[in-house]
Amino acid sequence: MSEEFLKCQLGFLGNTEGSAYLSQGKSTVSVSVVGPFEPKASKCMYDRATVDVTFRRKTGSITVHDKMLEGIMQSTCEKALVVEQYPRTTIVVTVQEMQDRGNLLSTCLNASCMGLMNSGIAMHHLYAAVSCAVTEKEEIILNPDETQINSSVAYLTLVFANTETRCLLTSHTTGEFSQKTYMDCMDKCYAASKEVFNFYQKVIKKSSIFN
Amino acid sequence: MISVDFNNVVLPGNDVSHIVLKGDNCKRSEKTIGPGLKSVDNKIIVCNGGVLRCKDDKYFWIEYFKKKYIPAKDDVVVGIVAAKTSEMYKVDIGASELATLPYLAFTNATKKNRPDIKVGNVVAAKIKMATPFMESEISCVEYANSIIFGQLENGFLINVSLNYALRLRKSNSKLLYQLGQMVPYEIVIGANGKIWIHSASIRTTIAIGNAILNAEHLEEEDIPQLVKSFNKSLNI
Amino acid sequence: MPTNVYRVQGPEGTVPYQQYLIERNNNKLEEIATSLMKDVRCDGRDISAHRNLCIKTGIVTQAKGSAYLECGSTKLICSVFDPKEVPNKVEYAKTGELQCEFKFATFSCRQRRTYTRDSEERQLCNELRRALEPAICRGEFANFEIHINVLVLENDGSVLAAAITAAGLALMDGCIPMYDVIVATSLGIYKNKILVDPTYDEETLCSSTIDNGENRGTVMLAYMKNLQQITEFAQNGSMDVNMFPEYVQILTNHNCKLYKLVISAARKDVIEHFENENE
Amino acid sequence: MDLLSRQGLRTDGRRSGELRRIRCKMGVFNQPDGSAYLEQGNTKVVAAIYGPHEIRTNRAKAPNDSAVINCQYSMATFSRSERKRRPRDNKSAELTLHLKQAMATAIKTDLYPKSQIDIFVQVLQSDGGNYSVCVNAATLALIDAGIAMEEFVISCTSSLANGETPLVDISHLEETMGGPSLTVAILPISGKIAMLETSQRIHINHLEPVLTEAVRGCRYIYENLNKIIKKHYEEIGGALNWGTEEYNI
Amino acid sequence: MNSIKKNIQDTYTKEYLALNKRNDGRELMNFRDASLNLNTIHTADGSAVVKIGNTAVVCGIKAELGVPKAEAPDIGYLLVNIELPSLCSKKIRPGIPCDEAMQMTSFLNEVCNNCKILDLQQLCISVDKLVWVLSCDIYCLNYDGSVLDACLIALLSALQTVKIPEVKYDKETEETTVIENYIPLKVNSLPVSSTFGVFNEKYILADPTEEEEQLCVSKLTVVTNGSLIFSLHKPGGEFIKDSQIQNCIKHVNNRAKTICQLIKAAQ
Amino acid sequence: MSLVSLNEAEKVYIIHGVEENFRCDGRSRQDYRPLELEMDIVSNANGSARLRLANSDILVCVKVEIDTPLPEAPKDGKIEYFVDCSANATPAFEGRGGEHLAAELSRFLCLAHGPVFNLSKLCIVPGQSCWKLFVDVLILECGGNLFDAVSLAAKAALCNTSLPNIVGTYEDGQNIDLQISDDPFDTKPLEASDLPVLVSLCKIGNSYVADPTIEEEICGAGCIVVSVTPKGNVTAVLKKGAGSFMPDTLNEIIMSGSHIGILLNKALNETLIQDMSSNVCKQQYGFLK
Repeated sequence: MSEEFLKCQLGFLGNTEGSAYLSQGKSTVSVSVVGPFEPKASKCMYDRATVDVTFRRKTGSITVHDKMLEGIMQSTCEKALVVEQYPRTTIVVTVQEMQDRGNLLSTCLNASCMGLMNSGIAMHHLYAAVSCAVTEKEEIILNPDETQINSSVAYLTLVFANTETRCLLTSHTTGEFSQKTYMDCMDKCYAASKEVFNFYQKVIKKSSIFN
Repeated sequence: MISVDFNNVVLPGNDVSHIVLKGDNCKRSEKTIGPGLKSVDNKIIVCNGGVLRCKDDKYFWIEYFKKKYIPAKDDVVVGIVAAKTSEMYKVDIGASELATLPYLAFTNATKKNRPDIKVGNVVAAKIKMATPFMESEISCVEYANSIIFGQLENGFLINVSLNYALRLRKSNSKLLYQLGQMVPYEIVIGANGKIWIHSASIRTTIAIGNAILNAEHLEEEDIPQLVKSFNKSLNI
Repeated sequence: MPTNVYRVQGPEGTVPYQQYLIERNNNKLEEIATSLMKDVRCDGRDISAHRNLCIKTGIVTQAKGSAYLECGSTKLICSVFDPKEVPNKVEYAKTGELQCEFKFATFSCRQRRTYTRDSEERQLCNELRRALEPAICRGEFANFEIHINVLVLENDGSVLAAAITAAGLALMDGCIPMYDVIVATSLGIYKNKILVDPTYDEETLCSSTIDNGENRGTVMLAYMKNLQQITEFAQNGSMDVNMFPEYVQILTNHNCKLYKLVISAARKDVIEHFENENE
Repeated sequence: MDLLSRQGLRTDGRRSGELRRIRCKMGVFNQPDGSAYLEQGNTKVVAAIYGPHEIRTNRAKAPNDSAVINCQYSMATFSRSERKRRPRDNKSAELTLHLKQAMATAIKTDLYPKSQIDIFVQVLQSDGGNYSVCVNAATLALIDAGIAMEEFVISCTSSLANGETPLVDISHLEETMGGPSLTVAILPISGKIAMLETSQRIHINHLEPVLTEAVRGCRYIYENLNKIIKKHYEEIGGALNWGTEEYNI
Repeated sequence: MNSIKKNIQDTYTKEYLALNKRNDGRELMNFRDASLNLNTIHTADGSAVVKIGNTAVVCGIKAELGVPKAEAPDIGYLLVNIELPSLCSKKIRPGIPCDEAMQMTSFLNEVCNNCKILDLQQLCISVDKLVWVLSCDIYCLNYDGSVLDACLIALLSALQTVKIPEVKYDKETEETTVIENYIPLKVNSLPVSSTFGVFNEKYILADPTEEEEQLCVSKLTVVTNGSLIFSLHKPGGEFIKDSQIQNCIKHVNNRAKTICQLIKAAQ
Repeated sequence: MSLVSLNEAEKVYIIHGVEENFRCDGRSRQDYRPLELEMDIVSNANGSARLRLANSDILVCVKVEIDTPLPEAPKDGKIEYFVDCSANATPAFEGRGGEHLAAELSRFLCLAHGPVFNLSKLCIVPGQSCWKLFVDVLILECGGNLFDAVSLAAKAALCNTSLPNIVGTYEDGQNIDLQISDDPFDTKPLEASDLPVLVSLCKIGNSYVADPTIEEEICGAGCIVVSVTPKGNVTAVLKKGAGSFMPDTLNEIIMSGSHIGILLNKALNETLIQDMSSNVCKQQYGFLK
């Protein structure tokens, strides 16, 4: 996870509470978070906030596969936010795909985490998504590009929280792999997720000098 | 991981109880933890990414970039009247719900001579009661040495982030003082990031507003330079 | 406007392979027509015999009341949900509403059906609602609505009659207050021959447009035996008007026979309910 | 095939400055509060007005000191030579919006606070200039419904034939084959423009003649409609009128 | 997790989970038994009904002829769609399919493509001109938890019952003739999916019912054929440790063996 | 449909009126309100008719296109019914309001005309090309009893329809090109005189009423719509509303429905013949009358 691999800009959208523009390798995603506001009567829960994540493709047409990715993002964000602190409100996170050159899911998850951090909404923990490809010869490549993904036997995306002990938050896999390779991928991705957390720290440091 | 210490960047999920409590000699109850920190079964966890601050070892909080105002008691806020009901105004103070301002919550207001404030007017008020479970209640009753509350006629309203509004309210900020020397103006800075400015002519009001907005990301030393350019633009 | 694709779509213009076997299909129909002339039906039953019914209630545990009904090889399942508030409703309605949903599974007919409702399903849904409305005490749940959903798994003729009977059973299983048990049967009329409970092929024969003056078409009647009230009557195809009293008479007799069958199934259901109650 | 022959005649025999024949009847239906039928050449339109009645659609956003104007423009599926799949599509949604803007300039909405006025227009046969005929029909229907209006809203179309002579009140053929076409809706007495739209690019110094031609057309239509309405009111006003005559000029 | 759900969860753990049991008497980690019957629908080319406990699912397959994709001219189509009609549970509104149905459809299509349960070459009649389009529609009749497992079993057993006629396609005259001898499809591998409900950090329940599913924070779905894992899908929610994952995978392997025997026996 | 609301007293008044066979507008139980029919209103259509039944106003227009027949019925042409409830009738029809009624009307017209209308008349070259008829119904004003008005207008329009002659067909391999005669008067009329007409009978109290107005429909228990051909055959029966019927009242209603239907058909045929013969210098009134 070399340095120039992740590039991010926070707070670039004026009228949203939080926004992040993250590019991971060649895929870029922009996220906007509109903070706790008055919900529709039907969706409002009396003791917590409802979190609503929508995922938009460039072309705007929503296929069945995008609904799956949206479901994964929704449950990952919902777990990270302290929803009890904002009762009877709605938090809307909109993830917009700007360019998809592979690893789209991990880019979206990392961007949504940074957007939530920028929005100033209380969070239990941060989460970092890392994806890896497994080739025929059982080697594990981190952050593969498109050619490596297509030629790989399996392609995994794992998400970890920044708690001390290692605990898996989200796992989405395609292709076939054995249990052993799954455990090796977990170790590798957990190590890589530490670097993502460092990247988060650097970005927050840069943006918090002025306040 | 960068060491977790005061005036240092911390991330949500970091455990800062060992720094805050600093050994067990002082009791846990004295310490008050402010916004950005949460105490979960006797551990203090950070829940917003920002800089850990502490003030004479009793108050701990995290300074983080925030735009959405969460109502807190005894804050001075500037709001726009959104609706009128039979016995109260509904005021939009930028929080998740409209705040309620009863007719009688004005200085020496009685049932007879009610204040006539129309929908869309700007109001300065103090938050009387704020809980996450109910919409907050504000009041314009002035007490001892408070600023004048109530309706703010004509003037100009701008929105800034909450952190910048906090910095401007601190008395030692030179910007407002130097602008005041150039041209006389009135200003009310709400804790909810809404600033009301009023001066003799509309041109100067807008100039002051733009000056404040531009100064958000400037260092302290090049503020005089900004004020000079503001003065030059006003004279022609 | 983003085009929203809710399902995995295949290529346009897919053609069922049965289309290339049309001549085989046509001479099968002629065969049935000739055998009908000799009062022999393709599945061997007499022209005035109803296909045997297999009824099972309480299939869908998530719903308040449900029923699965097999009439010959027509299979359908119906579930009823308890009265709920009507979303965004303004004025107060004295009688409760019935929200019906009638759907053919895509694989249920010879020709593959679409996911969205087409005009035939909308028509059957209206007829189902009109058949059930007089039978349910709608005054009991004023300003509320009941959802009745019917899903047809296999369509082999007289689908609407089977759906109405199944819906009646599901309502009873769901303890919804009703004036009387509702039952329905349908007739196919082909060249002045009256076929009770026609199969899918017989229905296509009856609704073919050969205008040589003979009666042909289908008649469906939903009946409440104790109150002797016809709650739904739908007829299609050209028939002489004086034959109607005879058709109505045959239909009411068959409904009474079917009534006994449905009552025994419902009674068995209640007894079973009390047995595992005091277990 | 050029739209204007050498002797200055158009394909349907009119001169460049002549308008199509106007025939109309007010009070065509008796269930709506006001209704009108208007024919300009072969474009036939029926308009109906319901209101001012209490607001039914989206009660929350209604301003509490003026009336809400709610319009719907729809074309019959058989109105054009080749059949139209759906009576209302995106194009008719756009024309509904334009119709609403044009009529809102003339109706005195502040006289009917907290109420809604429905204007429904149905094109029975379309031979070009549909929008203009709809605006004129809506004006007639509003007058029939007795709703307070500052003045008429009259609309007319005009376009440019082979580069220099402006044609007024164009037909469907001239709309599709001819040059850029311009639709204008004006308040004839005060001369204010309620709505102006051009179908494609038009050169700046062509704009002036085409616009004045269209405004002249509007004034011409205004005089005709004025005469018809006066006659209509004499008839309706007079107790003796039981028979129905045809009002054509 | 709002407070009502929290209290119910606490009482549930106190009464049942502490004594390592569940409210329908099952152990924490054992699955409900599955029942299966084939070829129930004659109008479909292949059909199967599967019941896991109370959850009932019916799968019907219709074979049609279509034009192949330009970029893959020699393979046919296998389109799997899961329908959650408003018949099967009270929380589903009639109208456009709910998000859960779309997510399950997408997951099942991924699994079918991952482990190539069907060799799509055998669906090709003439390259770039005519291929078979198998549209498999799975209707859930009773939604009582782990619907996805039932759908996969129904799909596999229905695919085994499909018989498609032989079709000749003449390139020049573009004539298609259908010959009446029906040949069954060959299914390569039998993946089995099993769903776990992650209750809280401590407890994971196998094959949760609808009631338990509402109390669980998130679901973990593992698809395997006994040895290789085809998909390990956990969409967010509660943390799980490595030991819990290994424990789940162990149970999933012997669940897969039992289900494979069931499908082979029913053929 | 329209915003007519009645209180209990008015309903009782109407029911008693029907008992004494003297309705509130003076008609007896079997009488129809005045009908007015006008043909050939729309110029660019192959056949059109406008019908006014008291204050209902229906405009039907038939357009014809060339289409390829369905694979399973190569020798039959196609016919498609489309009903558009324009918002002119009532504000309730605005946007998608009138869609439910329109779908029911078009579906029932299709069912009623199906058994009697022989589609093979529309076939040009079996298996290759055939005529497709679009019957578009536009409801401009609805004053109750829409089913009768729409069916009468549709039958009149279909009788008025004329199909252009096909001069020659050239077959080269797969595609066919048809040479249609461009002389607008070289057409042959569509033979549609044996189409059925709908008669709706509304059950009020324990007797029934033909041609119900909106008020009578509201206070009626249920409505039976019978589709009757000129010869008296019944091609479709539909029950509307939430009421239920005794078997013998049902038979009685269908019997009298077919009698009324025969009379209605005879009256329609007379006007059609009278209209055909006198179309030499017909003055077109349209809405201007």
